Amino acid sequence: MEVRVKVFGPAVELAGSRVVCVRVEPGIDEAALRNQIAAEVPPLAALARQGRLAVNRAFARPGEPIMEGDEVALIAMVSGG
Amino acid sequence: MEVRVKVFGPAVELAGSRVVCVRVEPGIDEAALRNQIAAEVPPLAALARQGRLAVNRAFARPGEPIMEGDEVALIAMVSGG
Amino acid sequence: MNVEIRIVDGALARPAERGPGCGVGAVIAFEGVVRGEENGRAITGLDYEVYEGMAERELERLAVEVATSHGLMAVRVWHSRGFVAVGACSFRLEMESAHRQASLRAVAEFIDRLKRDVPIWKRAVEDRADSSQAPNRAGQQN
Amino acid sequence: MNVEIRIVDGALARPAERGPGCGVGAVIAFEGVVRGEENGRAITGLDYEVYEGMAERELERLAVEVATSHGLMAVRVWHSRGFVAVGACSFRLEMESAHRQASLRAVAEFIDRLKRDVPIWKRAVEDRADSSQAPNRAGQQN
Repeated sequence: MEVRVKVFGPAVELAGSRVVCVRVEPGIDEAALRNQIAAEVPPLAALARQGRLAVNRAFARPGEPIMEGDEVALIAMVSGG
Repeated sequence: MEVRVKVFGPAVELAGSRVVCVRVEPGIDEAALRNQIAAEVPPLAALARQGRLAVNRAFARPGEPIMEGDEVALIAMVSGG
Repeated sequence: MNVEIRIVDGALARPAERGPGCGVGAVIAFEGVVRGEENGRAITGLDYEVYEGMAERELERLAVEVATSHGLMAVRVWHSRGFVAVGACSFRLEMESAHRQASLRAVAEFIDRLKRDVPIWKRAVEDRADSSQAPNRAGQQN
Repeated sequence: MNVEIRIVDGALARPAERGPGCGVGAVIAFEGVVRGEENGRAITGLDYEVYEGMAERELERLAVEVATSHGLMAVRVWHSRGFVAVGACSFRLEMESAHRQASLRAVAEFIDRLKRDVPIWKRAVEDRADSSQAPNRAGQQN
Protein backbone atom coordinates (compact mmCIF):
# COMPACT_ATOMS: atom_id res chain seq x y z
CA MET A 1 0.00 0.00 0.00
CA GLU A 2 1.07 3.61 -0.38
CA VAL A 3 1.27 5.72 2.79
CA ARG A 4 1.10 9.49 2.43
CA VAL A 5 2.99 10.94 5.41
CA LYS A 6 2.20 14.55 6.32
CA VAL A 7 5.16 16.63 7.45
CA PHE A 8 5.28 20.01 9.19
CA GLY A 9 7.55 22.86 10.14
CA PRO A 10 11.23 22.50 9.18
CA ALA A 11 10.50 19.07 7.68
CA VAL A 12 8.52 20.72 4.86
CA GLU A 13 11.55 22.63 3.69
CA LEU A 14 13.80 19.58 4.04
CA ALA A 15 11.43 17.32 2.13
CA GLY A 16 10.48 19.98 -0.43
CA SER A 17 6.87 18.99 0.10
CA ARG A 18 4.12 18.80 2.74
CA VAL A 19 3.50 15.11 2.02
CA VAL A 20 5.97 12.26 1.57
CA CYS A 21 4.84 9.04 -0.11
CA VAL A 22 6.30 5.63 0.72
CA ARG A 23 5.23 2.12 -0.39
CA VAL A 24 5.01 -0.36 2.49
CA GLU A 25 3.35 -3.62 3.48
CA PRO A 26 0.02 -3.12 5.30
CA GLY A 27 0.47 -3.55 9.04
CA ILE A 28 3.99 -2.06 9.13
CA ASP A 29 4.72 -0.68 12.59
CA GLU A 30 5.63 2.90 13.35
CA ALA A 31 9.37 2.30 13.96
CA ALA A 32 9.74 0.42 10.67
CA LEU A 33 7.87 3.15 8.80
CA ARG A 34 10.11 5.84 10.29
CA ASN A 35 13.18 3.83 9.21
CA GLN A 36 11.75 3.55 5.71
CA ILE A 37 11.13 7.31 5.54
CA ALA A 38 14.71 7.91 6.69
CA ALA A 39 16.02 5.57 3.98
CA GLU A 40 13.87 6.85 1.12
CA VAL A 41 13.95 10.59 1.91
CA PRO A 42 17.52 11.26 3.07
CA PRO A 43 16.97 14.95 3.96
CA LEU A 44 14.38 13.75 6.50
CA ALA A 45 16.56 11.00 7.96
CA ALA A 46 17.44 12.80 11.19
CA LEU A 47 13.89 14.03 11.88
CA ALA A 48 12.40 10.62 11.02
CA ARG A 49 14.74 8.85 13.43
CA GLN A 50 14.23 11.27 16.34
CA GLY A 51 10.55 12.07 15.66
CA ARG A 52 7.35 10.17 16.26
CA LEU A 53 4.51 9.18 13.97
CA ALA A 54 0.94 10.16 14.56
CA VAL A 55 -1.73 7.81 13.26
CA ASN A 56 -5.18 9.29 12.85
CA ARG A 57 -4.12 12.38 14.82
CA ALA A 58 -2.80 10.60 17.92
CA PHE A 59 0.75 9.51 18.65
CA ALA A 60 1.30 5.89 17.55
CA ARG A 61 1.96 3.41 20.33
CA PRO A 62 5.14 1.32 19.95
CA GLY A 63 4.41 -1.55 17.58
CA GLU A 64 1.10 -0.07 16.43
CA PRO A 65 0.36 -1.34 12.90
CA ILE A 66 -0.42 1.15 10.17
CA MET A 67 -3.24 0.18 7.83
CA GLU A 68 -4.65 1.34 4.51
CA GLY A 69 -6.52 4.61 4.89
CA ASP A 70 -4.81 5.71 8.12
CA GLU A 71 -3.85 9.38 8.32
CA VAL A 72 -0.13 9.34 9.07
CA ALA A 73 2.03 12.29 10.08
CA LEU A 74 5.66 12.68 11.09
CA ILE A 75 5.78 14.75 14.27
CA ALA A 76 9.31 16.01 14.84
CA MET A 77 9.37 18.80 17.40
CA VAL A 78 12.38 21.02 17.20
CA SER A 79 13.32 22.49 20.56
CA GLY A 80 12.51 26.15 20.98
CA GLY A 81 11.78 28.98 23.35
CA MET B 1 14.61 55.19 78.53
CA GLU B 2 11.13 53.91 77.71
CA VAL B 3 10.66 52.07 74.41
CA ARG B 4 7.18 51.86 72.95
CA VAL B 5 7.08 48.67 70.84
CA LYS B 6 4.37 48.48 68.19
CA VAL B 7 2.78 45.06 67.76
CA PHE B 8 0.55 43.73 64.96
CA GLY B 9 -1.74 40.90 63.98
CA PRO B 10 -2.19 38.13 66.56
CA ALA B 11 0.23 39.90 68.90
CA VAL B 12 -2.34 42.67 69.46
CA GLU B 13 -4.83 40.22 70.91
CA LEU B 14 -2.16 38.49 73.00
CA ALA B 15 -0.82 41.76 74.40
CA GLY B 16 -4.24 43.36 74.78
CA SER B 17 -2.81 46.48 73.16
CA ARG B 18 -1.20 47.76 69.95
CA VAL B 19 1.78 49.16 71.87
CA VAL B 20 3.89 47.53 74.58
CA CYS B 21 6.10 49.73 76.81
CA VAL B 22 9.37 48.53 78.34
CA ARG B 23 12.07 50.44 80.27
CA VAL B 24 15.59 49.70 79.04
CA GLU B 25 19.10 51.16 78.96
CA PRO B 26 19.77 53.27 75.83
CA GLY B 27 21.78 51.25 73.28
CA ILE B 28 20.18 47.90 74.16
CA ASP B 29 20.48 45.54 71.21
CA GLU B 30 17.56 43.91 69.46
CA ALA B 31 18.04 40.41 70.92
CA ALA B 32 18.18 41.79 74.47
CA LEU B 33 15.09 43.90 73.87
CA ARG B 34 13.18 40.88 72.57
CA ASN B 35 14.20 38.93 75.65
CA GLN B 36 13.01 41.75 77.84
CA ILE B 37 9.63 41.88 76.05
CA ALA B 38 9.30 38.12 76.52
CA ALA B 39 10.04 38.48 80.23
CA GLU B 40 7.80 41.48 80.90
CA VAL B 41 4.83 40.55 78.68
CA PRO B 42 4.46 36.78 79.12
CA PRO B 43 1.62 36.37 76.55
CA LEU B 44 4.07 37.70 73.92
CA ALA B 45 6.97 35.49 75.00
CA ALA B 46 6.77 33.03 72.10
CA LEU B 47 6.31 35.71 69.41
CA ALA B 48 9.06 37.88 70.91
CA ARG B 49 11.51 34.97 70.87
CA GLN B 50 10.74 33.83 67.32
CA GLY B 51 10.04 37.26 65.84
CA ARG B 52 12.29 40.12 64.76
CA LEU B 53 12.40 43.78 65.68
CA ALA B 54 12.10 46.56 63.18
CA VAL B 55 13.84 49.82 64.03
CA ASN B 56 12.64 52.86 62.11
CA ARG B 57 10.72 50.62 59.70
CA ALA B 58 13.58 48.33 58.71
CA PHE B 59 14.56 45.00 60.22
CA ALA B 60 17.19 45.48 62.92
CA ARG B 61 20.60 44.00 62.16
CA PRO B 62 22.01 41.65 64.82
CA GLY B 63 23.56 43.73 67.57
CA GLU B 64 22.02 46.98 66.33
CA PRO B 65 21.59 49.37 69.29
CA ILE B 66 18.20 50.93 69.95
CA MET B 67 18.26 54.59 70.92
CA GLU B 68 15.86 57.14 72.35
CA GLY B 69 13.30 58.19 69.75
CA ASP B 70 13.64 55.11 67.53
CA GLU B 71 10.39 53.66 66.19
CA VAL B 72 10.44 50.03 67.31
CA ALA B 73 8.08 47.26 66.20
CA LEU B 74 7.88 43.55 66.90
CA ILE B 75 7.47 41.75 63.57
CA ALA B 76 6.31 38.21 64.17
CA MET B 77 4.98 36.65 60.99
CA VAL B 78 2.65 33.74 61.55
CA SER B 79 2.79 31.24 58.74
CA GLY B 80 -0.19 31.25 56.46
CA GLY B 81 -1.53 30.47 53.01
CA MET C 1 -12.37 20.53 36.76
CA ASN C 2 -12.75 23.05 33.97
CA VAL C 3 -10.61 22.64 30.83
CA GLU C 4 -10.75 25.00 27.86
CA ILE C 5 -8.58 24.93 24.75
CA ARG C 6 -8.59 27.64 22.09
CA ILE C 7 -6.43 27.88 18.99
CA VAL C 8 -6.96 31.29 17.46
CA ASP C 9 -5.77 33.01 14.32
CA GLY C 10 -3.04 35.54 15.08
CA ALA C 11 -2.23 37.27 18.34
CA LEU C 12 -4.25 36.63 21.46
CA ALA C 13 -6.38 39.32 23.03
CA ARG C 14 -6.61 39.65 26.77
CA PRO C 15 -9.40 37.38 28.03
CA ALA C 16 -12.46 38.81 29.69
CA GLU C 17 -12.48 39.26 33.44
CA ARG C 18 -14.19 36.48 35.35
CA GLY C 19 -14.66 35.33 38.89
CA PRO C 20 -12.72 32.27 40.01
CA GLY C 21 -14.64 29.25 41.18
CA CYS C 22 -15.22 28.28 44.78
CA GLY C 23 -12.18 27.05 46.68
CA VAL C 24 -9.71 28.69 44.33
CA GLY C 25 -6.90 30.43 46.21
CA ALA C 26 -4.35 30.89 43.43
CA VAL C 27 -4.72 31.91 39.80
CA ILE C 28 -1.69 31.95 37.55
CA ALA C 29 -1.66 33.33 34.05
CA PHE C 30 1.36 32.72 31.89
CA GLU C 31 1.74 34.62 28.62
CA GLY C 32 4.29 33.86 25.96
CA VAL C 33 5.23 36.98 24.04
CA VAL C 34 7.05 37.01 20.70
CA ARG C 35 10.57 38.37 21.18
CA GLY C 36 12.34 40.55 18.64
CA GLU C 37 15.07 38.06 17.86
CA GLU C 38 15.36 34.37 17.12
CA ASN C 39 18.77 32.70 17.27
CA GLY C 40 20.43 36.11 17.40
CA ARG C 41 18.71 37.50 14.28
CA ALA C 42 16.16 40.30 14.30
CA ILE C 43 12.67 39.17 13.34
CA THR C 44 9.31 40.84 12.80
CA GLY C 45 7.27 37.96 14.17
CA LEU C 46 6.64 34.25 14.31
CA ASP C 47 4.39 32.20 12.09
CA TYR C 48 2.76 29.25 13.89
CA GLU C 49 1.83 26.12 11.98
CA VAL C 50 -0.70 23.88 13.70
CA TYR C 51 -1.51 20.26 12.85
CA GLU C 52 -5.24 20.86 12.84
CA GLY C 53 -7.26 18.30 14.73
CA MET C 54 -4.29 16.78 16.50
CA ALA C 55 -2.93 19.89 18.24
CA GLU C 56 -6.22 20.66 20.01
CA ARG C 57 -6.55 17.02 21.04
CA GLU C 58 -3.02 16.89 22.47
CA LEU C 59 -3.50 20.19 24.29
CA GLU C 60 -6.70 18.90 25.84
CA ARG C 61 -5.15 15.58 26.84
CA LEU C 62 -2.20 17.44 28.37
CA ALA C 63 -4.48 19.87 30.21
CA VAL C 64 -6.57 17.07 31.69
CA GLU C 65 -3.49 15.06 32.72
CA VAL C 66 -1.75 18.02 34.35
CA ALA C 67 -4.96 19.21 36.04
CA THR C 68 -5.59 15.75 37.45
CA SER C 69 -2.06 15.08 38.65
CA HIS C 70 -1.74 18.50 40.33
CA GLY C 71 -5.33 18.70 41.61
CA LEU C 72 -6.13 21.89 39.69
CA MET C 73 -9.60 23.38 39.53
CA ALA C 74 -9.26 24.90 36.08
CA VAL C 75 -6.92 25.01 33.10
CA ARG C 76 -7.43 27.34 30.16
CA VAL C 77 -5.15 27.35 27.14
CA TRP C 78 -4.99 29.71 24.18
CA HIS C 79 -2.47 29.24 21.36
CA SER C 80 -2.01 31.26 18.22
CA ARG C 81 -2.07 29.93 14.67
CA GLY C 82 -0.47 31.96 11.86
CA PHE C 83 1.48 35.19 12.15
CA VAL C 84 2.06 36.94 15.48
CA ALA C 85 4.08 40.16 15.52
CA VAL C 86 6.93 40.89 17.91
CA GLY C 87 5.55 42.10 21.27
CA ALA C 88 2.22 40.33 20.86
CA CYS C 89 1.07 37.28 22.80
CA SER C 90 0.97 33.88 21.11
CA PHE C 91 0.29 31.61 24.08
CA ARG C 92 -1.70 32.05 27.24
CA LEU C 93 -2.13 29.48 29.99
CA GLU C 94 -4.31 30.00 33.05
CA MET C 95 -4.46 27.65 35.98
CA GLU C 96 -6.50 27.76 39.16
CA SER C 97 -5.82 25.78 42.31
CA ALA C 98 -6.48 25.91 46.02
CA HIS C 99 -2.84 26.72 46.82
CA ARG C 100 -0.08 28.34 44.79
CA GLN C 101 2.41 25.45 44.76
CA ALA C 102 0.17 23.23 42.62
CA SER C 103 -0.38 25.88 39.94
CA LEU C 104 3.26 26.95 39.84
CA ARG C 105 4.48 23.40 39.30
CA ALA C 106 1.72 22.69 36.83
CA VAL C 107 2.54 25.74 34.68
CA ALA C 108 6.18 24.64 34.37
CA GLU C 109 5.24 21.05 33.57
CA PHE C 110 2.56 22.03 31.06
CA ILE C 111 4.89 24.23 29.02
CA ASP C 112 7.70 21.67 29.00
CA ARG C 113 5.31 18.99 27.74
CA LEU C 114 3.66 21.36 25.27
CA LYS C 115 6.98 21.94 23.54
CA ARG C 116 7.65 18.21 23.37
CA ASP C 117 4.24 16.76 22.55
CA VAL C 118 1.93 19.28 20.91
CA PRO C 119 2.22 19.48 17.12
CA ILE C 120 2.64 23.23 16.70
CA TRP C 121 5.69 24.63 14.92
CA LYS C 122 6.94 28.18 14.78
CA ARG C 123 8.83 29.81 11.94
CA ALA C 124 10.73 33.09 12.30
CA VAL C 125 9.57 35.81 9.91
CA GLU C 126 12.33 38.28 9.16
CA ASP C 127 10.60 40.89 7.01
CA ARG C 128 7.11 42.27 6.83
CA ALA C 129 6.50 41.36 3.18
CA ASP C 130 6.94 37.72 4.09
CA SER C 131 4.47 37.98 6.96
CA SER C 132 1.82 39.97 5.12
CA GLN C 133 1.77 37.48 2.26
CA ALA C 134 0.28 34.70 4.33
CA PRO C 135 -0.60 35.95 7.77
CA ASN C 136 -2.78 32.98 8.74
CA ARG C 137 -1.48 30.10 6.67
CA ALA C 138 1.72 29.17 8.41
CA GLY C 139 4.47 27.58 6.47
CA GLN C 140 2.56 27.20 3.21
CA GLN C 141 5.05 29.33 1.34
CA ASN C 142 8.17 27.61 2.74
CA MET D 1 14.20 47.10 35.31
CA ASN D 2 10.74 48.33 36.22
CA VAL D 3 9.48 47.88 39.80
CA GLU D 4 6.07 48.99 41.00
CA ILE D 5 4.52 48.45 44.42
CA ARG D 6 0.91 49.27 45.28
CA ILE D 7 -0.90 48.71 48.56
CA VAL D 8 -4.57 49.39 48.00
CA ASP D 9 -7.63 49.46 50.22
CA GLY D 10 -9.78 46.37 49.72
CA ALA D 11 -9.90 43.98 46.79
CA LEU D 12 -7.74 44.48 43.74
CA ALA D 13 -9.20 45.31 40.35
CA ARG D 14 -7.72 43.84 37.22
CA PRO D 15 -4.89 46.10 36.02
CA ALA D 16 -5.11 47.89 32.71
CA GLU D 17 -3.81 46.23 29.59
CA ARG D 18 -0.30 47.24 28.57
CA GLY D 19 2.33 46.20 26.09
CA PRO D 20 5.36 44.40 27.47
CA GLY D 21 8.73 46.01 27.01
CA CYS D 22 11.25 45.01 24.38
CA GLY D 23 12.91 41.63 24.87
CA VAL D 24 10.17 40.28 27.10
CA GLY D 25 9.24 36.72 26.16
CA ALA D 26 7.33 35.62 29.26
CA VAL D 27 4.82 37.43 31.44
CA ILE D 28 3.49 35.73 34.54
CA ALA D 29 0.66 37.06 36.65
CA PHE D 30 -0.05 35.42 39.98
CA GLU D 31 -3.25 36.28 41.83
CA GLY D 32 -3.99 35.29 45.38
CA VAL D 33 -7.72 34.89 45.90
CA VAL D 34 -9.45 34.74 49.31
CA ARG D 35 -10.74 31.22 49.92
CA GLY D 36 -14.00 30.47 51.73
CA GLU D 37 -12.39 28.75 54.67
CA GLU D 38 -9.49 29.32 57.03
CA ASN D 39 -8.25 26.46 59.20
CA GLY D 40 -11.36 24.47 58.34
CA ARG D 41 -13.86 27.19 59.36
CA ALA D 42 -16.10 29.06 56.93
CA ILE D 43 -15.20 32.73 56.61
CA THR D 44 -16.63 35.72 54.77
CA GLY D 45 -13.28 37.30 54.03
CA LEU D 46 -9.87 38.31 55.29
CA ASP D 47 -8.85 41.56 56.89
CA TYR D 48 -5.28 42.62 56.07
CA GLU D 49 -3.27 44.70 58.51
CA VAL D 50 -0.29 46.51 57.02
CA TYR D 51 2.62 48.08 58.91
CA GLU D 52 2.41 51.32 56.97
CA GLY D 53 5.71 52.62 55.72
CA MET D 54 7.60 49.40 56.37
CA ALA D 55 5.51 47.00 54.26
CA GLU D 56 5.93 49.04 51.06
CA ARG D 57 9.65 49.36 51.73
CA GLU D 58 10.10 45.62 52.28
CA LEU D 59 8.04 44.82 49.18
CA GLU D 60 10.17 47.12 47.11
CA ARG D 61 13.43 45.75 48.51
CA LEU D 62 12.21 42.21 47.83
CA ALA D 63 11.10 43.09 44.30
CA VAL D 64 14.44 44.66 43.44
CA GLU D 65 16.42 41.75 44.93
CA VAL D 66 14.38 39.09 43.14
CA ALA D 67 14.39 41.02 39.86
CA THR D 68 18.15 41.42 40.03
CA SER D 69 18.98 37.87 40.98
CA HIS D 70 16.67 36.37 38.31
CA GLY D 71 17.40 38.96 35.61
CA LEU D 72 13.77 40.09 35.33
CA MET D 73 12.70 43.03 33.21
CA ALA D 74 9.75 44.05 35.36
CA VAL D 75 8.10 43.29 38.68
CA ARG D 76 4.73 44.71 39.70
CA VAL D 77 3.14 44.04 43.06
CA TRP D 78 -0.30 44.87 44.38
CA HIS D 79 -1.40 43.95 47.92
CA SER D 80 -4.65 44.66 49.68
CA ARG D 81 -5.09 46.46 52.96
CA GLY D 82 -8.30 46.01 54.97
CA PHE D 83 -11.21 43.72 54.20
CA VAL D 84 -11.30 41.49 51.11
CA ALA D 85 -14.32 39.24 50.59
CA VAL D 86 -14.13 35.55 49.70
CA GLY D 87 -13.55 35.12 45.96
CA ALA D 88 -11.86 38.49 45.54
CA CYS D 89 -8.19 39.07 44.86
CA SER D 90 -5.92 40.38 47.62
CA PHE D 91 -2.52 39.98 46.02
CA ARG D 92 -1.29 40.29 42.46
CA LEU D 93 2.27 39.79 41.28
CA GLU D 94 3.41 40.31 37.71
CA MET D 95 6.84 39.47 36.40
CA GLU D 96 8.37 39.85 32.97
CA SER D 97 11.48 38.12 31.71
CA ALA D 98 13.12 37.05 28.48
CA HIS D 99 12.43 33.37 29.16
CA ARG D 100 9.83 31.59 31.25
CA GLN D 101 12.14 29.80 33.69
CA ALA D 102 13.33 33.02 35.32
CA SER D 103 9.83 34.33 35.97
CA LEU D 104 8.51 31.01 37.21
CA ARG D 105 11.30 30.64 39.76
CA ALA D 106 11.06 34.28 40.74
CA VAL D 107 7.31 34.09 41.42
CA ALA D 108 7.81 31.15 43.79
CA GLU D 109 10.71 32.84 45.59
CA PHE D 110 8.95 36.18 45.87
CA ILE D 111 5.85 34.71 47.53
CA ASP D 112 7.86 32.58 49.96
CA ARG D 113 9.87 35.62 51.04
CA LEU D 114 6.80 37.87 51.15
CA LYS D 115 5.21 35.61 53.73
CA ARG D 116 8.37 35.59 55.82
CA ASP D 117 9.58 39.17 55.55
CA VAL D 118 6.82 41.60 54.67
CA PRO D 119 4.89 42.99 57.65
CA ILE D 120 1.35 42.30 56.51
CA TRP D 121 -0.98 40.19 58.64
CA LYS D 122 -4.30 38.66 57.76
CA ARG D 123 -7.20 38.00 60.09
CA ALA D 124 -10.11 35.73 59.22
CA VAL D 125 -13.50 37.43 59.35
CA GLU D 126 -16.28 35.00 60.08
CA ASP D 127 -19.39 37.16 59.83
CA ARG D 128 -20.36 40.19 57.83
CA ALA D 129 -21.17 42.39 60.82
CA ASP D 130 -17.57 42.03 61.95
CA SER D 131 -16.23 42.99 58.52
CA SER D 132 -18.54 45.96 57.92
CA GLN D 133 -17.63 47.50 61.26
CA ALA D 134 -14.07 48.26 60.27
CA PRO D 135 -13.48 47.41 56.64
CA ASN D 136 -10.20 49.26 56.28
CA ARG D 137 -8.74 49.32 59.77
CA ALA D 138 -7.56 45.79 60.26
CA GLY D 139 -7.37 44.37 63.73
CA GLN D 140 -8.33 47.54 65.59
CA GLN D 141 -11.33 45.87 67.16
CA ASN D 142 -9.52 42.66 68.19
